[in-house]
Amino acid sequence: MIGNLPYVVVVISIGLGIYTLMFKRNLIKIAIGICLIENGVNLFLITLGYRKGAVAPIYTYAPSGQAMVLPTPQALTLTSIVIGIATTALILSIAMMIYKHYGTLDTDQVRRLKG
Amino acid sequence: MNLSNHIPILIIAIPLLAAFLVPLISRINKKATGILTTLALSVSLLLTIVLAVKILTVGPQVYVFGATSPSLTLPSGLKFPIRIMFQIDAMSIFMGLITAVVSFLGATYSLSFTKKYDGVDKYYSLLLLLTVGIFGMEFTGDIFNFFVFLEIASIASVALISFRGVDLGEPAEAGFKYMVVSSVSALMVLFAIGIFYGEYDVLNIAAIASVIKYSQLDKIALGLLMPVLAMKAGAVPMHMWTPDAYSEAPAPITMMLVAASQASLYALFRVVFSLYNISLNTLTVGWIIIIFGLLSMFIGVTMAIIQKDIKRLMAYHAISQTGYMLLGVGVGLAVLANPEALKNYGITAMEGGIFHIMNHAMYKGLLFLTAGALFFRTGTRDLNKMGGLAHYMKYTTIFFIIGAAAIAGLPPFNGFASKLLIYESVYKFNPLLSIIAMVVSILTLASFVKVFHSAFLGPKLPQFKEVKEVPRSMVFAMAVLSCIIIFFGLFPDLIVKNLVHPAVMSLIEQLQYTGTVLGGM
Amino acid sequence: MKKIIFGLAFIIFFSFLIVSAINMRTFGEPTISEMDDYFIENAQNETGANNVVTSIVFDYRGFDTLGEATVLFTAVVGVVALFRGVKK
Amino acid sequence: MKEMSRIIKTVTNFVYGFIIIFGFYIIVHGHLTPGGGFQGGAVVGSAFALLLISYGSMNSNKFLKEDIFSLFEGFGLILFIVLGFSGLGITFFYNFLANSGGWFGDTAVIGVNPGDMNTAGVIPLMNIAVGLEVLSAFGVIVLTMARGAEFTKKKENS
Repeated sequence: MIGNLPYVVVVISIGLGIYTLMFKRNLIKIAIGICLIENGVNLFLITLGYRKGAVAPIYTYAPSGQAMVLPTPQALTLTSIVIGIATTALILSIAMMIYKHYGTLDTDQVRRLKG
Repeated sequence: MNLSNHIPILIIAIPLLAAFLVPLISRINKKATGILTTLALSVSLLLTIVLAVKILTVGPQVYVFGATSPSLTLPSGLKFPIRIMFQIDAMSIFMGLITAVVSFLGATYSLSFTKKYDGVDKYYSLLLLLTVGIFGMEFTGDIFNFFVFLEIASIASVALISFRGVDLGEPAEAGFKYMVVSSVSALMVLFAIGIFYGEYDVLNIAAIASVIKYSQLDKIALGLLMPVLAMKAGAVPMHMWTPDAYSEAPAPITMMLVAASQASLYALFRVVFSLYNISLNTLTVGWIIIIFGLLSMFIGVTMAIIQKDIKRLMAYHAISQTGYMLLGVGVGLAVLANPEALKNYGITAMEGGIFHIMNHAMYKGLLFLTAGALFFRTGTRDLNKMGGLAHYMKYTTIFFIIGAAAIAGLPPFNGFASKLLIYESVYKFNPLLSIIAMVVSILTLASFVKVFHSAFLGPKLPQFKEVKEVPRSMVFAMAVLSCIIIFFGLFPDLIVKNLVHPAVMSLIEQLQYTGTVLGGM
Repeated sequence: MKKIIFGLAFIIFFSFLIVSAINMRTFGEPTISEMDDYFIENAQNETGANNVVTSIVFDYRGFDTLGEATVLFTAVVGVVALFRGVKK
Repeated sequence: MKEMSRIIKTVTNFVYGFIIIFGFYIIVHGHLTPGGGFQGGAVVGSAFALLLISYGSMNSNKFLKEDIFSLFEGFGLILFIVLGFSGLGITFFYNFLANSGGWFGDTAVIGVNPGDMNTAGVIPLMNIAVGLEVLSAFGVIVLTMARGAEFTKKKENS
């Protein structure tokens, strides 16, 4: 169990994000919740690639003879971080636009679309 | 250099290059952007048709990026692929044809429809990117690549849904909802990818399928992937974004959103059939999909009847029609482990479900385009404010009748052909399901009769005196869709035999899917 | 009522995550690493780059990177389109 | 956004050049050291954000031009996809320059080595293209959102 502690951190981060999405009523808080989930997932990917006592997979001036960590999760995480930036930028812009039209960020008051 | 080997990538790369060029072109000439978009998408449509002919005659195609040859999946003695690849079989190209037709017609329709908008270059750029995203989701054979294209498609659709958000609050609100839904679902897909990667250390779908063990973790991955993809497809317990997004987007974009949600549906089928296949407890999972389908059919149509907004009404019908596809394919999945029942009625049910995907894209696209035409001329979407429009808009009226008859499943239109396949095969599985499907169909007809009556019939209204027929490019797009609907309705056997049946077989036979990548097994 | 449904969904989802965390392989000891070992051994030879991660990002999975750049471009176009009516 | 105090502006004047140079170093050395187009582009983008917040959105319009950024963005993306296309003689995204002896075509020393700039084929070129795209994308996003924030605030007061 103690070996799996990093996964537990991942789970807590994702769980907090989902909690924020479900129970908070502020658009900015919802955006923060999405960022929390995203960070949890990125952390999960990076965690998968770790190998005990290994060095970064770069040959320039690397200490010779040591194992290297798995490189693929790092590439995947890089991709997903950039995608996360794009998502966050768009979601914040839309929140700003909603604030401009409705004058509030409360989801209970931002509800013209119903039924 | 033999270009015919590179068709799979050209289908995606040409619209992508055009999307990058459009902002630069608009600095020189604003009007050229629309023409460039239409041109790029028509090239893409032609290439898709060529590729479809090739796949249906020769067999599944593979395209490996960056390898020394496009079909070299396993370089020198490896047992697993290391590069990203496109893996296009009959099912993928079936979806690809839908996307190509819909995106080309959407761009043509937009030529006139976007006259009132400013910032048209951004609109066209996003439209091209949305097309690229949908194509990529359907063609890719790599699970992480699927995630990337899912994000492209969802970010582009969010930007297009909230495109009118500068002046109005509702589009921004719908865009926010869709953004939250799609980013959460994409992140859950990424989590499932992480689980697969941690367990098997491969990212290729076929390679995962060949080693999958259906352990506890695989069950959790399925439990994450299935609801999330069903949510993106607009099935009922998680359908809250669909009416908002469909009704607030511009009409051509709504048509493309239908194709985008069908790409998620395709991904759901791909996960269930090609990734897990027989290792699943197929009866349970099949029934889960059938229940999703039943709920979607029934709740969708009942919510549609009470709507006043024409596009919102059609959006609820889109949910209800998604139920038919889930029902047909769910029945096929439930009997997958039972060869006799599969041969008896399972394959027919799946043919009905898959054929319904294409039919739905065509007639629902046509209906959304007619709604867009009404909005273009009258400036309202409220059914209570419309009336007597048949006097002014003759072509639009005819197209609406064709679309409404097709969605209600009247012969000789295409909706009838696929619904009949579903009814007769589902009846053998469980008569009750078939009866529910028929009742929903009747309710659909009732709802569209109401729309027709309140929008088109009645006396001439004074406020619509200036209304006239929509411009030529919009009529062209609607006419092409009507022709496709009538053609499919008149010759359903031809389509089912040549397009739908190979698609169904490529879903069912998992060994063929993995064998394309990993060699004969 | 809505809160109860949301709470139930949240609990189910959270238990999913907990179960997956417990079942995951031990941290720091990958059981299968065939694909990554191939990259570590051959990336320098095949692409000539010292940085294995860069050679994956731009060579082995270069198409992903094109998609990623496209996502960023899409977001930029979306943001600019959203604020297009706003003058300086 | 208002401009900030004189101390911050002076420090910004001093620092932003170094940040930009560091970002370009990361971009160009992407195939040898940790980093690459995205990371370096993000560093340069942060220098633009620093300039924007210390000078305020009104004043920084004089030296940060959205038009030029969007031009560079399109240019970087087109360079990237053209590099992909130019491998089309073999496959899309084929690394046609690696180990060819020409530009960036030296054969790398296998194993641990001090690094040679002239290796890795199209990877350095792609790094530059992506770096250009990312830094200008960051510039456009930051500037546009600052402009939008100004606008929403005005609405609030009136």
